[in-house]
Amino acid sequence: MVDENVLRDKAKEILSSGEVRRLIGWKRGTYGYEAAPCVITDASQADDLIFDATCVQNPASFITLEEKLPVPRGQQPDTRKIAVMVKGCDSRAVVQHLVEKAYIRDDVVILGIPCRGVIDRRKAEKIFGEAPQPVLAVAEKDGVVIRVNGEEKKVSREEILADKCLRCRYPNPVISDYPLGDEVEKWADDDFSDVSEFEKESPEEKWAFWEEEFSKCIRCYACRNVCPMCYCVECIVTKLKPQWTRRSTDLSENTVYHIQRAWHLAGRCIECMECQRVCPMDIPIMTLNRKLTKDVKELFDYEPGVDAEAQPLLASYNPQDPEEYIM
Amino acid sequence: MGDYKILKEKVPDFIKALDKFEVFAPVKKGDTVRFEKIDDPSRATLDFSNTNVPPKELMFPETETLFRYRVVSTEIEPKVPSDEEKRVVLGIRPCDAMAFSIVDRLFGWDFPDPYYQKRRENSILVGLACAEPCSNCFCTSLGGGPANEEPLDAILYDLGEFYYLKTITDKSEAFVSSAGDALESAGDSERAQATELAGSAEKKIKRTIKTEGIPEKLPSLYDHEFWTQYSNRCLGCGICTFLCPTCHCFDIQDEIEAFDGRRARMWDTCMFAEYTLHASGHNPRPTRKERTRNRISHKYSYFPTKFGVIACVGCGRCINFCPVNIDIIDVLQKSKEV
Amino acid sequence: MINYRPRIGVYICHCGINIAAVIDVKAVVEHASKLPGVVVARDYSYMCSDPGQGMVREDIEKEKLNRVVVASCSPRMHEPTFRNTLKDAGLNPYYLEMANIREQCSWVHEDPAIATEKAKKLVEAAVAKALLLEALEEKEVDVTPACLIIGAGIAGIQAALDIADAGFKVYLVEKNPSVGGHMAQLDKTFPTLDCSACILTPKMVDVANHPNIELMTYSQVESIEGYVGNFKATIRKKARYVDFDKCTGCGICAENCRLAGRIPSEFDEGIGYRSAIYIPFPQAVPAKYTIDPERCLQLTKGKCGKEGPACAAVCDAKAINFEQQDELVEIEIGTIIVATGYDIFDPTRKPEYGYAENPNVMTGLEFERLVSASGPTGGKIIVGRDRKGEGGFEPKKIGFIHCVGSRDKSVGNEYCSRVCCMYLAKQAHLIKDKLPDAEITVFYMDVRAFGKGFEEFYDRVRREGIRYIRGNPSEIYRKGDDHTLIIKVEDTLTGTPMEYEADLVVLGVGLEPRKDVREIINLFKLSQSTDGFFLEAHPKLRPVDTASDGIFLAGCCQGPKDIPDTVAQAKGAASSALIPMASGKVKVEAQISVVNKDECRGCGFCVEVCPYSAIELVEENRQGNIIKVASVNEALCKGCGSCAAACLSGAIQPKSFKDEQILPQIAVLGVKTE
Amino acid sequence: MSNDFEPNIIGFLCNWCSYAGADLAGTSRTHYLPNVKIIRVMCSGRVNPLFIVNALQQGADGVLISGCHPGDCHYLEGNYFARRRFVLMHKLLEHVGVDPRRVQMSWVSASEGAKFKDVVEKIVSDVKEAGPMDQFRRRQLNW
Repeated sequence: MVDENVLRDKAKEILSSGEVRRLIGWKRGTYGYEAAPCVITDASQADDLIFDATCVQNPASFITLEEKLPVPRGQQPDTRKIAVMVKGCDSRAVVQHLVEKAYIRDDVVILGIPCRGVIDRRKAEKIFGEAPQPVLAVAEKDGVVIRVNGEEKKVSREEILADKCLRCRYPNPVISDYPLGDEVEKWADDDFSDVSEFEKESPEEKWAFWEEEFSKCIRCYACRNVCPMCYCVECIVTKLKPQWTRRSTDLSENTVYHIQRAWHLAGRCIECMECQRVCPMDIPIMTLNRKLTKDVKELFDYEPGVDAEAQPLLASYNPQDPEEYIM
Repeated sequence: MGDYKILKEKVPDFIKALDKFEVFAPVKKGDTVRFEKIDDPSRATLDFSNTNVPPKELMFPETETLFRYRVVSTEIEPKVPSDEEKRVVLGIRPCDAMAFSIVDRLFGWDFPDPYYQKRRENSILVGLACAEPCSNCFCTSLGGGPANEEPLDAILYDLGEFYYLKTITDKSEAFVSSAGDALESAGDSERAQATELAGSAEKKIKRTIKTEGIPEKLPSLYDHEFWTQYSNRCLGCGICTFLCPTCHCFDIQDEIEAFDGRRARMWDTCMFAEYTLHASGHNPRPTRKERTRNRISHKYSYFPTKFGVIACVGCGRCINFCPVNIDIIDVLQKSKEV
Repeated sequence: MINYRPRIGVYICHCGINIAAVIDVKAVVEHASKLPGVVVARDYSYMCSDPGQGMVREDIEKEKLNRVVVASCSPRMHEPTFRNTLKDAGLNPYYLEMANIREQCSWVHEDPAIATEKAKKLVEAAVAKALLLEALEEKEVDVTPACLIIGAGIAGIQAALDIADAGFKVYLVEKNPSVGGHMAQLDKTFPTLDCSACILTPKMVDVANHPNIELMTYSQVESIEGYVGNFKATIRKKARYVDFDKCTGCGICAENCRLAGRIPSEFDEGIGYRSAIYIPFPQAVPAKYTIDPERCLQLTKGKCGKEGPACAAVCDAKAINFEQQDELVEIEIGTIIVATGYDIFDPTRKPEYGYAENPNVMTGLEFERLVSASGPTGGKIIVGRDRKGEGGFEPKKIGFIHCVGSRDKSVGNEYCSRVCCMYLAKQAHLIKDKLPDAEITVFYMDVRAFGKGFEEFYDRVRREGIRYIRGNPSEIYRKGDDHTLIIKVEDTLTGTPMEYEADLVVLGVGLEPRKDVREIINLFKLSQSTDGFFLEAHPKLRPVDTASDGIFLAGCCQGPKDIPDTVAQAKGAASSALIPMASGKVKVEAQISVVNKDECRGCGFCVEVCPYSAIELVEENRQGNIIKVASVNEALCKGCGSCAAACLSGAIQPKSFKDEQILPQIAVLGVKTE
Repeated sequence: MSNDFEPNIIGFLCNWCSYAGADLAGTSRTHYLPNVKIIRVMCSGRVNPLFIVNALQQGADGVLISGCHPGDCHYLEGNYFARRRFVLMHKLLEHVGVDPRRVQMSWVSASEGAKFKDVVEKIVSDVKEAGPMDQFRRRQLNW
């Protein structure tokens, strides 16, 4: 685990050096089971930074969310680096950004945080109810110590950690300039059994499931916006010429939106699960992403976000690629 | 007005009895609750904290057809709701109900919006008083409360075995008379229990914001840097606005299917970059900072300046659902401090 | 671009009765006239005819049309025709869209009602796309005035001479040590019986001496890049281990080679023998020796006898150089002619003919070497000699078998090889000439004597007493211990099974695509037709062109043909290749990809996908911020559109096939006709 | 499914092989079912897999993509990219509950007019069995 003082000191050092224009990390939220992501620009703000099991958000998302404002005539753009604190899963987003040339390696300073898992707000609420005060939580080897509404409790990891953590294969950042804290041991694995189970269902059953889920969608695009991989200048979903998806919300457009979103993450999704976490309608968005993740791994032996030198999956091919379904 | 009670097991019968109306009520799907048209009374639930999507969607749907047309002709076929479509909306939380009084002002303003207004007129609103407010509820800071009645036609109180139904307006008579056997009469005792429930619920509301001075202060913070500490982590998604019972912005688009077309309007949000994007490519609100500022300022300054009322009812949805903890109470509090 | 309202003219072609017999053309016109943007809809018997095109031109002028839809045959057929029509009328040729209601409708559907409905939909889709077509600019690039010809058989030689005579540089690349190809192996040519060598060798000498021809024998094309007018090729000149300039061709080296007379000669089809240092045949051009690196003892084992290589010792010119390395040469050319020829069918694939076991069963090409005056027997018909040239016998009964490896589904060759009937007739005649007493029987399926003078020749051969039996032998086997062979056959004219004795059987082996055809395909990105030969751009109207601009075909690589046809095609390919070189300019693809810089996020997926390396990321100043966006090299882009499918934001789009042009087609076709 | 259901299928064919193969079927007067309507693209690599989704949404009951055989692409390698994309999109649609028979891909060369007919017959019969595409079709939904 990372010592928050070490983290803050490093942040102060980096911010004081003038080398970076902003640092992305987490700070305590105003209530509940989730921390707040934060972007700080000055060493004086570094004491707000935290890291514990409430730091569920992926800070890498905020690298690409930064707008590039027009530079007034006679001025130079601020090309200083961005510093970003990343957990293992978050770090894969940075790697994939590099693969896709979203920025170059020199543009980022990566503070790597070994992580034993973060908690799932929905699971926690089921156990402890609402938390009007910000919750403190520390993931340990044998469980999560959580302080809710003035009481400290320990629960098993399975009960409270996010699903992504329960199958985490990269507890330590895969890329880092400053590893903060000692590496933690990998304790989980991913057998995609959830996907395999769903695959067994008939087309009718699958569609019945998605029909209900997609009809809930309000098209707030939180899943798209939070995704570290969704950073097109103009998303085809909101494009008008041509209009791939209508803005109107109905089963047809919602379904197509979700297929488009999942498709655009084929071979790119780094499984931070932010899309599913942010969904206000509880749509199991990751079910689609994970299907593709599984297939990409099985069919093409490809895993995004682990090798910054890799070729993008769908911008490459192998003459021996599988030919199934092709007449 | 009248006092009635409905045994909980009789709620389905009660809904069934309302066959002259289209009945809308909250329906649970997994952990999400949303108003739906009730064809099968057993699907309706009155056991929920609040709906994920506020009932504004019943008057102002996510997507609605304004009119239809043929591409090759100049005639249009308007799709204004007819007078015949009488509705009962069951289980509206008082905060969401209060939102209608706010949004009514906008849709009845310079151009009365027939689509919204017709649905409002055709609807009987039956509230459901809160017994267990959520931890981010702050309705009391905005003049509301767990049993606020404006503009409900009737209100239900969950009194354990049964619901106490208090009718408020003449409009509610129509539906009480059709409810028939499912309703039993109630009296002072139930009324007293209801008052107690409302009082106890009100005490449970912990979050507050003193709104005095905010409408005046916000414009002075137009260029203030304090917005960026929120906007920097804003995702620019539509959760806060789509789920807000008072947000009412819409986009209008033409949708064409071969040679048939419709003009439709759908929810839009000032949090999207496209919202203010000009055809020229210029965007007067180029970053999330301007958009975050606009959302808060519109609710707490521009709207009250124009319509005399803050466009927020304290339902807490934008706080609960914001994935990055942009907490409107926190923002307003900070705005007072800076 | 001026944005004016679309005014579309729709023209439905009857194509005589090809379309009109099935499709209710009037109904389609009626339907089209009601579609959005359509101002005129007409039909005509032959839209591609002068009056048909004239109708379009007139409407463009009178009706101020700015888009044209022609519903007729495949756009692969007449798109260029109608583009020119538009151009003539002053309209940008890319304002044309075609609906394929012939090949993909009237010719494939019988029911008039169904075909008419489908035609309506196809016209609707074309109109939907036409509404969104854009004017495109046709650009030109300079052409490098040089041609690369691969293969120096008669096709390559003829094409090279024609182009060189026209005054353009030719690089003639031949894989073997000598030019000449298969024709050099032949004895006499049918039906005129000219001596093959006599007519070929002067041309071989000409290509070697022509000032405009750079002959690169024993060389292979390593790689090709670029596009019509501006190809770059890398040629590997294989090491001959003999200094090309020093070698005088005296041949003393070969005489002294320790392996002299021990290596089967490729040129003599294995019935003659050569040394490890060799020229393929005496009249080889260039007459320069080559060391076979797979056979030479010095090269394979590192030593040659006790005294070292004899060849080097005896060479006065000191031309032998065992240290020689392959040399890579880069050349720039404007056009390419592929004339890589053919392989003969390998008769071991038909084991029933006993070719592998019996030395007196031979291929037609082996027989050519046997009967040739320059061959290993000096033209004497003696079969079964050993390596030293001893033994053997003069055959008395000779059988010729037609269609070995041709017209034969069992070996995967359905096609007719076109030359076997006549070369077997010629060979029968040659035997009759040399061994008048020999009994000659020809077993045939059909005799195809279709060329100039062929039937007359066939007739003459038959009158010479050569017996033709209609039947395909089922088996050929040796009877007893001597060399007598039994040919089992059913005479299909009489239906009687028969057995013939023979002491020499000549198999009329067919022509096949070369075994290294895949390498050539990969190199030049050619397509194959079903028979495996290279696919021409059009079987009738573009028989020497390939799908790739600037690359042409000549000779048997495109399909079996005889010498006159090969020469004719070579001349055709030469003149086609001369067109861009003579005009000095060539139009580049107008339908290329274009980047919307404002939408590009610079991820470079398109760069990775582009097969022509036509896209690169370049710096762009976006309101003061320096970012990287994709940029398309217009001369390199071919408009395949793979980039567009890889691009997540749709920022890169192929002109005329943009998303916004395809989606409306989908929309129209998606709506079912009620 | 009732037998009188006539599926509406959109085919995306590459100009050089499959479209030419379809033309050859025509030139050879090979009769086949009229259900497949063809949109010509220059290369199967041009086919954005989202075209498939769009077609299913806009009323197609099935979608056919056809290109040159591997190794024969006129543009060298477009069909390899198409193949990769197609397989994944196929799997994704299957996961959403779209009958996998609706979406098919084939290699048809310019000389395979007969194969084109076979491909058409196969997808038409498959889609007939799968029935009308009514899952997320646009027009079916209430306007």
